[in-house]
Amino acid sequence: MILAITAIALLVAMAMTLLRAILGPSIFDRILAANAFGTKIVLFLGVYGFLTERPDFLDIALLYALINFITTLAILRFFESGVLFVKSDEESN
Amino acid sequence: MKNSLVLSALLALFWLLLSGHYVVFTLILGLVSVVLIVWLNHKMGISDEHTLPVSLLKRLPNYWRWLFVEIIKSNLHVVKKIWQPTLDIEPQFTTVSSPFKTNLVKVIHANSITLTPGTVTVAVDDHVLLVHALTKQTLDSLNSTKMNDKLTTLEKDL
Amino acid sequence: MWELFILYSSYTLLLLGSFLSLTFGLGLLRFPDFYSRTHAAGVADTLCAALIIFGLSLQSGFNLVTIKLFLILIFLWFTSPTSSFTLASTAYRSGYGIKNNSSKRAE
Amino acid sequence: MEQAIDIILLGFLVVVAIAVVKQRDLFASVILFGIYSLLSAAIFVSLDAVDVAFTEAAVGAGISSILILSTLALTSRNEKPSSHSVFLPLMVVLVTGATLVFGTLDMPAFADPEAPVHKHVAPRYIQDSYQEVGMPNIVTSVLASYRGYDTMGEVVVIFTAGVAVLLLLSSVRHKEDELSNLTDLKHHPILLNVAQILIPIILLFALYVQFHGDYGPGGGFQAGVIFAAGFILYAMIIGIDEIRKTFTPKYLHWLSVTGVVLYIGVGIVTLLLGGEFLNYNVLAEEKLTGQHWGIFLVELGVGITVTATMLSLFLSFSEVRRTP
Repeated sequence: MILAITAIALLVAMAMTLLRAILGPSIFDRILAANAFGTKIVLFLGVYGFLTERPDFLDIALLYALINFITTLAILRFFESGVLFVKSDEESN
Repeated sequence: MKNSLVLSALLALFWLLLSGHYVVFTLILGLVSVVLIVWLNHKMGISDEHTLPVSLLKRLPNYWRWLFVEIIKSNLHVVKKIWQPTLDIEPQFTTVSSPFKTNLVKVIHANSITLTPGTVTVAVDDHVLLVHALTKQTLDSLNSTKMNDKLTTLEKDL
Repeated sequence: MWELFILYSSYTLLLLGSFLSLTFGLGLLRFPDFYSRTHAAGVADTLCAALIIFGLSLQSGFNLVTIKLFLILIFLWFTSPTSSFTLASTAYRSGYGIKNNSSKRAE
Repeated sequence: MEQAIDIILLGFLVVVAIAVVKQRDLFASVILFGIYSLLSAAIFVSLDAVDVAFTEAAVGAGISSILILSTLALTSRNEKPSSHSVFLPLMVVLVTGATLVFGTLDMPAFADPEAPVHKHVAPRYIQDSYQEVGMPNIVTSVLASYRGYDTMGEVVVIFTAGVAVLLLLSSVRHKEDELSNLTDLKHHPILLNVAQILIPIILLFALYVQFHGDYGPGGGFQAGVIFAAGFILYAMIIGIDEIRKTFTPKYLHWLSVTGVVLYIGVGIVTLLLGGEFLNYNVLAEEKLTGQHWGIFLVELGVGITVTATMLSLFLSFSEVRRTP
């Protein structure tokens, strides 16, 4: 029961994060939201594993915890090289 | 050499904790894997003795205990700010001195600041960190010398 | 008696964690600018994750599952400040959201 | 409860999909697409397809966004507004969709135990695979043993796709001095230090996934992607030139051929030993030992090919400069 409540709370938080990712307004807000969504999924997978009494799903959560930040680094790298940010649009102020 | 030994020990421990299947074949595979990674690590120069010195490993648990309490405190502060009916925050940039000699301690400093909600490290310079703070109070906690003291103990004879 | 205590502690931790995850969502929507929102994300990455993972590990007893849960938490606490920093510094270098001072970079 | 979670997650998926389509800024689309992949992994978990979820997690978190970003760096950031009318494409989509929905009317209900798919080979896999193959994880038995042909095809597809992309990119490659060395991030002390600690852990985790496919979710495909992600992290932070010292393009191509050859080689050995192609029973005296070795070697081949292909894709993308 409590596990179910936790799962639902995480789902609601995911929905809010999703809203932020869609609303933006800047690209950084979207990346922040996507990153936070990753954390939420990690926790959700853990809770879901316990909810269905199969905690062996933890490997997937562990994988996300380990490599979810690689994409953020890739974004920084492309930023440094100036390829993706040359065309600044609505968020340039 | 010493670095490789420490790394092998840590990786072997990691493998044993992950695996959960202690039969000869998997254990041999684990041994082969650890050797392969340590060899790659040596060949490609991924980590060296400055990455995670043993003397630091011994002191870290103490620091983490302190940091955990700080994280709880600052979390309560930010949570209060989020639920307040009127939004009462003064977001601003500020600088914090980071007078540490080793890169690693500087990294721990920057990441500790980010880990305590209410403050996020934005840029790292030689001896200065640029930090974004959410409120006046988090700003004050940044300027208190507590964290610097703790980190100085951490850095001693590194 | 002891088991009951463990169970209720686990429930308390999980409920607190759920509350914090909602708080994070609210903060993410409510805060006015990008840099403030990173602080809300900090709540989710640190204490919320810790509470939920502690709560789960109390339920599993002490075995490999618990250890994996703790590994998840350690890795999260390693990677999440790193990605927050990366993101904030990228935004800062691009001059995003720094209106009032002259340090704005035109890139 | 579980059904409710499925429906909520699927709802999220639809919302993200619409947002991706609506978004004109391709960079933002990539970010949203990352969320899409996180969600699909969660849905696969809730549908009990743990191995698929693992693949989705590895590919989504480690590789796909990076490869899409690399592609984006070669083109432009904003989508060109479409110049022709949307009427015809819309009609085509509507008609196709309607046909598909009409087709589903004849399908058995979701999770119906009487559905033909559950009556065909599935009972045999579930009931007999442990006696016949000896793996606790049925998915691995099916993937590497019962349907070894299919998996071999998949490995060859990955190999071929890698070769095709490399050929395409080589035609736009510029002169040596024009190569853009996308900046490495070595001068960020935080990133450097965290990466130095994490890279060995990620690589070891990949090997753990490679060698524990018998027991739980995992296997060559996932392990290969995670291994490559570890090296991509290395390339991004410590430097492309440094990684080239260990993994020259020639060496990588050689590696990805090795994986395919190892897979097919196992098949040829079983032929020579008097069995059918990829019938591992003949590899050892004991039937199950043979199966165990066969699956081990085949998965290893998959892992090697996937790692080498992913890594050489990333490296060759990084070499190409954006055409002005």
